[in-house]
Formats: sequence, C-alpha cells, structure tokens
Amino acid sequence: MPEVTMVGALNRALRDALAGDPRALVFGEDVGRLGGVFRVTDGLQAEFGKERVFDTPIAEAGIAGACVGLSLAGFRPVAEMQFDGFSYPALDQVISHVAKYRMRTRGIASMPIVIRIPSFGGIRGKEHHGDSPETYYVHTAGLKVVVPSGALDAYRLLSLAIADPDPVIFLEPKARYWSKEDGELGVEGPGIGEARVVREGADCALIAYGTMVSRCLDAAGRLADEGIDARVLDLRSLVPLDLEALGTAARETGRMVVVHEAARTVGMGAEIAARIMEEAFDYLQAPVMRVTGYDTPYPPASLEQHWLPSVERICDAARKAVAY
Amino acid sequence: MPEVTMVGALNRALRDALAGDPRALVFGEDVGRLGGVFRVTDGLQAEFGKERVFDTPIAEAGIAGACVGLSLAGFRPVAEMQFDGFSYPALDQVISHVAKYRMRTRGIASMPIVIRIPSFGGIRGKEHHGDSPETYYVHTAGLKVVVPSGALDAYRLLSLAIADPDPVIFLEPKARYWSKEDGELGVEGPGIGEARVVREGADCALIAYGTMVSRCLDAAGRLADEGIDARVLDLRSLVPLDLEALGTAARETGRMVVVHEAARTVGMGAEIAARIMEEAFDYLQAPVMRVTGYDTPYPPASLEQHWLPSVERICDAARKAVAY
Amino acid sequence: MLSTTPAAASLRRDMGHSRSDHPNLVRLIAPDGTAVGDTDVGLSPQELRELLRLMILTRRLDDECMALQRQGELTVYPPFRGQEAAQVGSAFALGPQDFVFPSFRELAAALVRGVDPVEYLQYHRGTWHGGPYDPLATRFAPICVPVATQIVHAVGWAMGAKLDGKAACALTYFGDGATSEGDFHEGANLAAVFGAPVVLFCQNNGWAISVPLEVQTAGPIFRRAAGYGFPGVQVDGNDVLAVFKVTKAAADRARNGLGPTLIEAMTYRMGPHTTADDSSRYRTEEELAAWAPRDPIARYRRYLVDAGVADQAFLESCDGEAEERVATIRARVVGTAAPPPSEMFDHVFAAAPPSLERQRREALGDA
Amino acid sequence: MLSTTPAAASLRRDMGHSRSDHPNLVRLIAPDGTAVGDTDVGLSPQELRELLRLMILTRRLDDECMALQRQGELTVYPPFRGQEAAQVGSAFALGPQDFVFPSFRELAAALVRGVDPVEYLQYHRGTWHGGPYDPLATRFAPICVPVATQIVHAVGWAMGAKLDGKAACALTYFGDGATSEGDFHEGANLAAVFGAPVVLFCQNNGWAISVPLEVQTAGPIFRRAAGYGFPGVQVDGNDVLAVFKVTKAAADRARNGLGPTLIEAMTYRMGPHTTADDSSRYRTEEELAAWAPRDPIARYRRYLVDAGVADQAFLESCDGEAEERVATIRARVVGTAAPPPSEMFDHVFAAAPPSLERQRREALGDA
Ligand SMILES: Cc1ncc(C[n+]2csc(CCOP(=O)(O)OP(=O)(O)O)c2C)c(N)n1
Ligand SMILES: Cc1ncc(C[n+]2csc(CCOP(=O)(O)OP(=O)(O)O)c2C)c(N)n1
Ligand SMILES: [Mg+2]
Ligand SMILES: [Mg+2]
Repeated sequence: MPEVTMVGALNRALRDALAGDPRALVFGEDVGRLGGVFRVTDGLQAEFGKERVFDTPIAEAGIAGACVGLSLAGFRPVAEMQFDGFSYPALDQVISHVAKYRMRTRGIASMPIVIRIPSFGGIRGKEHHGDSPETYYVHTAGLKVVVPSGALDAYRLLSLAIADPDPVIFLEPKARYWSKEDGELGVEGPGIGEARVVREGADCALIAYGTMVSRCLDAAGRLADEGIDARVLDLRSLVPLDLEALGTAARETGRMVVVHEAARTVGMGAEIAARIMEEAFDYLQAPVMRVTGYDTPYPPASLEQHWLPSVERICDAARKAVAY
Repeated sequence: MPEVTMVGALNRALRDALAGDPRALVFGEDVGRLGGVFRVTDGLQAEFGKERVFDTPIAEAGIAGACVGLSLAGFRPVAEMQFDGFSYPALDQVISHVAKYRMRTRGIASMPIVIRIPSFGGIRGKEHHGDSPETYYVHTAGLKVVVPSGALDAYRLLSLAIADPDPVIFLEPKARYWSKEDGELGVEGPGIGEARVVREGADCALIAYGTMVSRCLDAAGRLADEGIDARVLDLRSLVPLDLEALGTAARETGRMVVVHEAARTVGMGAEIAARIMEEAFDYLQAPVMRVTGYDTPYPPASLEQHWLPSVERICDAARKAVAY
Repeated sequence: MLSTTPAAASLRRDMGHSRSDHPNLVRLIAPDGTAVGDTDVGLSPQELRELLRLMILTRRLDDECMALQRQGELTVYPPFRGQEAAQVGSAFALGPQDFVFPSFRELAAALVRGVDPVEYLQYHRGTWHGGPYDPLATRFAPICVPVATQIVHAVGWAMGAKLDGKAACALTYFGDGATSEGDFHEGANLAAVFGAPVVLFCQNNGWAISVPLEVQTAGPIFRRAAGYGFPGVQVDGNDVLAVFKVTKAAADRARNGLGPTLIEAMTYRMGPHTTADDSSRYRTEEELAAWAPRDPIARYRRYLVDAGVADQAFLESCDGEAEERVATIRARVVGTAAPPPSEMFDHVFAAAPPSLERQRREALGDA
Repeated sequence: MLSTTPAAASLRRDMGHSRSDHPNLVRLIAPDGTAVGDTDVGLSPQELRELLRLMILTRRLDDECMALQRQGELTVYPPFRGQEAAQVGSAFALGPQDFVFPSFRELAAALVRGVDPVEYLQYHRGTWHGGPYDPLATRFAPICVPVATQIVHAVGWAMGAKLDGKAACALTYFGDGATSEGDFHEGANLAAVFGAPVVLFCQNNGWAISVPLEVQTAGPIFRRAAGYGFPGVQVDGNDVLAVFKVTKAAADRARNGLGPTLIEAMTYRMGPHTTADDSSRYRTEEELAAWAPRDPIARYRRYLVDAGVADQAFLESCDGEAEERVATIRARVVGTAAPPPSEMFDHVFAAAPPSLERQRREALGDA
C-alpha cells in the first residue's frame, strides 16, 4: 500500500475534484504558481490551467465574497485562507453570507463552498500562525466544520466537503501536514458528521480532533502502561457533531476527557461537556475534563510547548477522571 | 428616586466619562449629530464638541483599528458598532489587535478601549439586526465582555468599562433599551467580573444575562406559583466569569438552567455547563439545562418569538431539572 | 475633528444647478426638462415612454410602502423617493442575461427587473430574510443589508460569467456610504485584476443615514476608479436618460470583455433613511427644498411632453396603471402571513443534521 | 483568469531603466550613480554619509539574520535586501516626535529609528510576539504581520496627534500586496476624511510572496491617492535621496495640518519572501539579474564618492563598523533565552482575573 502525507492526500483530493467536476475552482493567495505556502495545491495550476486554479490579491473578505458570487454562478469554489490568523478578515462574509445565503433564499441558492484553512499550532510559527479558529465557525449556524487528523481521512473529508452542497470550513492541522499514512485514498468510510473510534478502551474516553488525536493516542499508550484503558475518539466533524458517538462513549466509559488546542472558554470542550451531560448525565462518573489551550493569545514559539495540551496533561486529566 | 431608561443611563455614563476624563472620545457611525440610531449618544456632540464626539465613515475595521492607534496616542476610545450584525467586519482588528496588543507589547501598551454594540434580538429587527455575537468575543482571549440587564447596572458597567485599562466589549441588549429603573446612577456595587443574584431561590437556578434576565424573572414568578423556588443569577460579566457565584448557585440548588439568545452550539450555555461541572459536579442533581436560540441564523421578525427563549421554555427546563 | 472638504461640499451644493459647474458630470436633460446633450440614446419612443411609466409606478409604490409601514403592515421600510431615475435608468439598461446585486433600497430596480414586489416586500414585512423571490430565476440577488458586502458577490458572479465565456455582466448597487467599507475596495480591485464584467453602480444620494458625503469621503467617488485601473464616470442620477446611457455603455463594455466600470450617480434621498429615521435631526429644510426642483420624474415628464413623445393621455394612463397595480400589490402584501416556524430549520442546510432535527422537535414538538 | 494588465507589466519592466519611461517617478540619482535631479535635499555632508552608513550597516545585519536563521538561531526571517534605500531614506526623514507603524520587513527602518535590533529580533527568534522593544518609548509600533492592519493603527494615532494639536505625524510601512486589503482602503479614507497627519509608505517590491504586482492590482498604486482626495507620489525606492526627499515633504505636509500622502516606493525584494520561501519557484533569474544593477547601495556609494562627499576611508569605516556592530548583535541574539512560561499569563490583562490565575496555576503549579 502506498504511503502518503497529509499534504499529498489533500493535493490528491483537490486534483480529483478538479478532474471530476468541471465546475470546481481552486483559488487563494499563492495557491497558483507556488502551489501554496504548504504546497497543498502544488502542480494544480499546471495541470488545470490558470482559469481553474488561480492566485488572488491579498483580500480575504474578497475571496470569501467571491465564493458567494461564484456559487450563484454555478461553480464549486474551493478557497484557501493562508493561515488561521488570516482567516479573520473574511469572518464578516463568512458569518453574514456564506453561512446564511441558503437560509436567506429559502434553499434556492446553494453555497457549495469549501474554505480551507491551515490551522492550529505546534509548528513554532509566528504570531497569527498558530491560532485555533474553530469556535468562530462552529458557533456560526449554517456552516459545517471538519478537521482531519491523518492523511487518509484528509483525502476523504476534503473530497466529501467539496461534494457537499453546503459550505464547509475545512481546518487543516498544520502540525500533521507531514504525517504519513499507508493506504488507498478513497471516500469510503465515515462521512461528515461521523466520529471515529481510533482506539478502543473501557476506562475513559479521550475526545479530540486534528493534531490532538495523535497526542491522545500517545497518551492512551502511556495510560495503558499504567493500567488505564483509554478509548480515543476522533471527532473529525465539529459541525455536525456526532452526538451518538459521544453518548456511546460516555455511557460506556463514564469518564470523558476533551482535548483541544483552542483557548478553553467557549471552545469545543465546553460544547462537548454540555452535550455529554445532556446525553448521558446518569452515566457520568466524573466531570468531563477539559485539556485545552489557555485563555491567552497563542504564545510565541519558545513557549508553545507549555501552552499546548501535552501527553502529560492529557494523562493527568484521564487519571483524575478515572480516580474521581 | 428618579426613573431612568437604559438608553438614558448609557447616555449619562458616556457624558460623565467625557466630562470626567479629557482623554475619552466617543465615535462611530451616526453617533454625532444624530445621537446614534438608538439615541444613546444624544446631545453628546453638542456638549463636548466634534473633536471628542464624532461620526466616522462606514468602516468598522477602520473604527476598531483607529481605537488601537488612539490608545497608543493615550486616548480612551469608546466606539460604537451600529448593530451586532455589523460588528463582524471589525472582528479581525478586534481579534488580532485589540485583544492582543497588550500581550504583544508585554503590558507596555494598554488598550483602554470600549466597543459598544447594540445586540441581541427581540425587537422585530431585520436580518443582521438581532444577532447575539458574544461567543466570538468571549472566546477571544484578551477581551472583557459585559452585558447589562437593566438601566442602573448599564450605567455602572459602562462607567467601569470606560475606566478599565483593558478592552471591553460592551453588549447592549436592544430589547431592554427602553426598560426603566428607579434609582440613583452610580458605580458602587458589583464590579466587572461579578455576577448578581437578582432573585433568591433554593430549588434551581436560572443563569442569564441581558434581555434574558427579566425573562428569567418572569419565569421564576410563574415557577413560584407552581411551588418551584427559582433563583435568578444575572451574570453581567461574561469575561471574566464569576466562577464563585456559579459554583455557589450549583452547590446550593443542584439544578441549573442557562438561558441565552445566542445559538446553542459553543454558546455561553456550553461554557457555563462545563464550568459548573468542573466547580460542583458532586452537587449536581440534574444535567445543566440549556435554553437558547437554535442552531440556525436569527429568523425573520415574524418568527422570532418561536426562536427566542420564552418564559414557557425556561419554565419547562426548570421543571425538568427539578423533576430529574 | 471633521475636516469638511471644500470639494465635496461644493459638489453637493452645485449638483444640478448648471452643467458647467461640473465638467465631469454626464447629463442629457437639465432639471427644467430641456435637453443639454444628445438625447438619442438608442431607445424607441415606446421605450422612452416605458422609462417614465416605470418611474411613475415605482414612486407610487414607494409612497404606498411608506403608508403600509405606518399602518403596521411592514416592519420598516427604506424609501427611494428621489432615486427613481438612478434605479430605473440603470436597471433598464441591462439584459435578461445580466445579474443584479442590490443593496437594500432598490425596490424600483427590482420591479424593473421583473421581481415580484410582493415577494420583495416580504423582507420589509418581516416574514422572510432577503426576499424571498427566487434570486436565480430573476437574476436579482437577495436584499443585502451589510453595507458593501454585495459588491464582492457581484464580482464573484462576474468572474464566473467570464470563466463561462458568457456575454453577461453583473451590476451591483450601493450607496455613497458603502464606498468607505473595505469590501468596496476589495471588490473593485478584484474586479480590475480579473477583468470581471461588472458595473459598480453607486447611488450617491448625499447621505448615509445622518452622515453627509463630506464625512464619508474627501474626494469624488468616481475618481476612485482610476486607482484601480478602470473607468469611472459621474452622471446626473436624476436624469434617467443619462443614467441609462452610461449604464448601457458600461454593461456593453463589460460584456465585451473590457472589464469593470464605476458609475457614480449623483442623486438625493428625498425621504428619511428608513421609516425608523427622523431626518430632520440632521438635515435642513433648505437642502430638501434645493433638491425638489431637480426631481427626476418631473424633469423627464416635461422633456417627453416637450419632445412630443408622451401626451396627456399617456401620462394619465401611467397614473391609472400605477394606482391599480399598487392597489393589487397592497392587497397581496397585506394578505401574506408569516411562514410556519418549521421554516427556521428547513433551509439552514440542504439536509438538516440530526442535532438540528432534534432542535426542530424541541421547538415544534414531534409534528 | 489572470488578465495581465499591460500597464502594470510595463511598469515593472521599465522601472529604473530610464527616467523618461516613467514620467511620474521621482528620481534624483540614476542606477549608475549619476545625478538626474536636484540632489540638494537639505542634508549636510555628514547626514549624506550617515545614509550610506545606515544602508551598509542594515544590509550587513540583514545578511547576518539570514545566517542566524540558517543556523537555527531565528525561527524564520523576512529579509529586506534591496529595500535598504526605501527604509533608510524614509525613516531618516522623520523626527523624534513621529511614530512609525511597520509591517514585518522593516528591520532597517527600526534600526534607523533607534530600536534595539536584538529586542526587535526576539520576534524572529520566537521568544516574543511583536517586539518586544518598547513601542511607546521608541515610537515604533510592534511588528505587525496581518497584512495592512497596521495602516489603520497609524491613522488612529495620527487622528490622536491632530486632536492633541501636536506637530507630529505617523508613518506606516506596507507592501504592494497590502494595498489589496480592505484595511488599506478604510485607513486611507479615514485619514483623508479626518485630515490625519499620516504618511502611507508603500514599499512596492514587485511581489507578495509568489504573487506578482500585476495580479495584485491593475493600476499604479500611487494613483489610488487621488480617489481619496490626497496626493500620491511615486518614487524610485532604490534612490535613497529621492525617498528621503518625498518622505520629508509628506511628513512636513502632515505636520503642517495638510493631511495624508501616499508614497509608492518602487523597489525590489532581492531575497526570498522569508527564509521559509523558495522564490525560484515563481520568479526568474533574469528578473533578479535585471534588478541587480539597480542596487540602492552601490548607486548611492558611487554618487557620494563621485560628489566627493565620501572617500575610501569612510567606506572602510562603514564596513568595519557594520562588522563590529553586527557581531555584537549576533552575540546578544544568540544569548537570549526564552522567557519564563508565566509570561503567557502576565500580559493578557492589566490584572489577571481569577479564572486566568487558576489556569496559570494549572500550567505552572502553585509557584
Ligand atoms: C456593515 C454595515 N455597517 C453599518 C450598517 C448600518 N447602516 C445601514 S444603512 C447605512 C447607511 C448606508 O449609506 P449609503 O451606503 O449611502 O446608502 P443609502 O442608505 O444612502 O442608500 C448604515 C450605516 C450596515 N447596514 N452594514
Ligand atoms: C491578512 C493577511 N493575509 C495573508 C497573510 C500572509 N502573508 C504574509 S506576507 C504576505 C505577502 C505580503 O506582500 P506585500 O504586502 O507586498 O509585502 P512584502 O512581503 O512584499 O514585503 C502574505 C500574503 C498575512 N500576513 N496577513
Ligand atoms: Mg447614501
Ligand atoms: Mg511586496
């Protein structure tokens, strides 16, 4: 089976979408000749031409707004925001239009838009290059939000996102870009809205997405050595959220730890804690633990290891949950 | 004791700030000659001149960005965004700069900025005129976020916000603008970061802010008729959050209902549910209930009563919590 | 703080007094109805009359909407009185293949484009956002309230039309206030870079709610175009033929692959910003009085009558038809009820995910 | 999709070849070092030499930073090689009362303004955001990465300076790419309307990462100014005297209450976008080769020597001093350690609220 990096898998998903759907377009800052600052769009302009794969001026609101107009013209825009911290100038267009246009037109005007955003920290990036923007999007009704954790699922999720009739915010964990997986690329498997158990376990459940999935697997490994059998759930899809899978994990383990990089307050951990309480209060043996970034701006590179959830912090929380 | 509307109280707080601090400035769209579309700034330009109270072009990012520059020049900018739905073009400046400038400069450059935003629904407004934007701000580390529920507290909170050395997002509940209260205007009383028990009760606690506080009081009245003794907590300050008060309410009642207008997913209700679990898991007799707007865009005027938390929905949740 | 720029102030003062005050302004008919330029804009007598008919009809409708709002049948309404020529002249210049991206004050343009005014008015009745006319069928995008945001949509659509090799253009309406927003700029620049077939149509009505033009900008708006590398033209927005002519030229230019044009139509909002606004708080009776004689309808009516294109019978038929049509519209508006609350959940996604389905049941019961 | 505009393309092609190609370009010294304009810009011989000294020093420092990054002492570094004249000439034109709002490539300007390069480089070392030099004491705002956002800060500061009646101006640096952002526009327009004393200084280096100027805009950038109602000037950004002259004039104008100026300095980024960039993927050796003879330092050195203002001894002293100072800087940079993690919590608010204090304890223990 071939080995593929997440960047390679994303590139293939874009290529297959461009080849498979003549209405698909790929654009953004530096996605053309350069192939993107992370090379996710490498070679696409050469293969599909400057009409379908093109650079734009540095104008994020313009890019998002153009997605709306292009959707009305019957295209499937796949736009890139260069980094998490540079997706904010587009928030107004995303909140006021991308998310609301279908509703506003009573379902007449679909917005089959994908906005790809290299996101999250852990690569010793500069300020604005390590933000976790998911809360802004998850809270905005009308958007789907997905986050792959590995190469194969990145291909699957991006392919599904492009095929989706609704706008999808596609958050790419930069720290996983060069991670590799073995296997065939394909869309079979869990869809948007479905979580995935990536490690079985009965004592507690670690809930994560993106980069934090592999960190949770590491933590689960360490916990296993201590005799704690931790399940790991990869959410994959933040909107829609797989309530089923969360409920099952809560009922079966009773001890839940949510892990994400974003600042704690009204992060995904809050939502998951609240949902788990709603779904499975009677089964909970311990409060849902949150292991998250702190309520501070993302710190400079030299401090990021103190800020990001570490294997140690995850293990601590799991131990606490189990011992509660 | 004189009777005052929330608009009147806010107007007085601005006037007193302008009179008391020569570095305070008030600006935004239509805040000058018109006195704001809700008349919150009525008469201020006439009294303090066009240099200190002035209209700007329609440029929300520009307004927020100018606040940063004016702060560096030693001013205390009090800016208005005309409506919740029109505060989004400023999000990039708010997230990337207003919130982060102090951190970035290691505390050297204070950002004593207040951004006033008439917010929330319930006035049969047009699209974009009834949004609940708090999650975007609450999640952004470096901002304080406050919401008054009545006239007297509006005066207090706005006065404290303007005096605060840090940026404060000041969300004004439009539906309460014309509500009246008796009493002297003053800053004595709970500060930013402190919640307030507005009705004592032992059976359950209703947690709210802004417009929903009076709705919770109505619900508590109805619940009392049924023999349910509901406490009502007015959060006032979403950041910092009064964990003490939340913990106390949870420990003393064991049954909590959070009420807000914002869409449910990663709304304040999620955070409060998670915090309460963290603070007082062993005391919880029922899952924390969330009575919120739905995960849809704010609906047109003719449907808003079906969308906003109603007295009935609040009572239902409280009954469920008590019966759990 | 406000540095009133002499240029902008004198522009507002002089506008319409005489053409020579304004070397750049395109005007074919003076406020008194006399031709001051070549009024042969390629329209047949019937089409010339049609322009008048549409202006009379839309003004009558505008008045009725004000009344409907006062009677509680609309929640709020932004009148366009004074801007009929700007909207009718420009919308009339487009073809069926073109796509309009309005702001929130373009009921007249919508009517010209064949949008059902009753569906359009559901927005102001508070029964639905945006329309809820079919924007794809009518090629008229939903009402767009966040100032200037629709400009970028128009540019995106136009980029698509160009990719498809279609001879079609987008036209977007926005106000003088909208030109201060970042989205105006990003849209204009994108349009220029991509050579997008789009007409940026600014109705400069002198005010953005209470903020006068000179607080909005320190230079004439049409001059922005040169900075982007495409033409900008300033036109007397109360002269329907001049508006038609410059819009037609810009649309042709766009469809012929020559890219965007910025049109600044100098007009005036005779009414309040919306029914919720009290414009006496910020503007003078004198200013209103100065604009009254520059009324777009009176001017064009006199011109057509003098030119022998319209007679008394035609004018009466216009009034009669307006009366009749507006009565029907009123009856239908008043007759429309709120949609069922289930609609709040129906249109968020193509298919509602389980968690939203649960919320629907929570809100509406298991029905 | 990309409509390469002939104007923009030829601008890049011709830039620097001969002055007559470029009627609007301010240039005093040709690429070969000969004077082609009035080079008396009001500077003493010592000041004229100082400009050269600063350019030599900053280039040496730039080279060292590239080396430091390659050696792992900086996380990433955006070199300014080729842009020394643009930065040194403009920063030198300001007074101590003025305030600079940089983008992220302005180490040369920072040094001219007296910012400690070691503190500045902590940003690129990954030990702190923004600086962490004192922006208020140095009157040099923190490094600002979100493109164009600093422009509005400069305008806000300038509005404040005007309110305070100070004879001071703000100068903000930004790139050609930044002119596409909404914030550029909102800032420029606000500045015009409020008559804010600000100099908008665009270093047009032809590229925004891999995107060439003609994809960024279809018109010369300096021409944008007319649309806002203030002057725009295009200057040879590799001619330090010309840059000094136009910046000085713009700053004087601003301080004298005459409002903003847009300066477009035509220059070229000789290095990669940052150390993380491989510019061979998108630009040709020929283009680089064409720019090499327009080097800002060689040109000015020759001019000064020919004019008898600088001699060999001076040139050698410049090199020697640069060597020495840069060695010190290197040693200090290499010697700086990461701050304690407690700093993550210390500077979010003036006083950390209880919930943040708890997180600090969670992260660091009760220490
Ligand atoms: C982004 C945004 N900010 C503020 C508003 C509030 N608002 C509605 S209309 C308006 C004035 C618009 O002026 P102009 O563009 O000249 O259009 P006009 O009303 O004159 O037709 C303002 C400020 C808004 N709708 N959107
Ligand atoms: C808002 C925003 N979008 C995207 C980026 C990513 N980015 C960093 S530098 C750059 C190019 C800037 O080009 P230009 O303004 O010409 O400055 P130069 O790099 O040439 O000095 C881009 C796109 C960013 N920093 N900020
Ligand atoms: Mg207007
Ligand atoms: Mg550049």
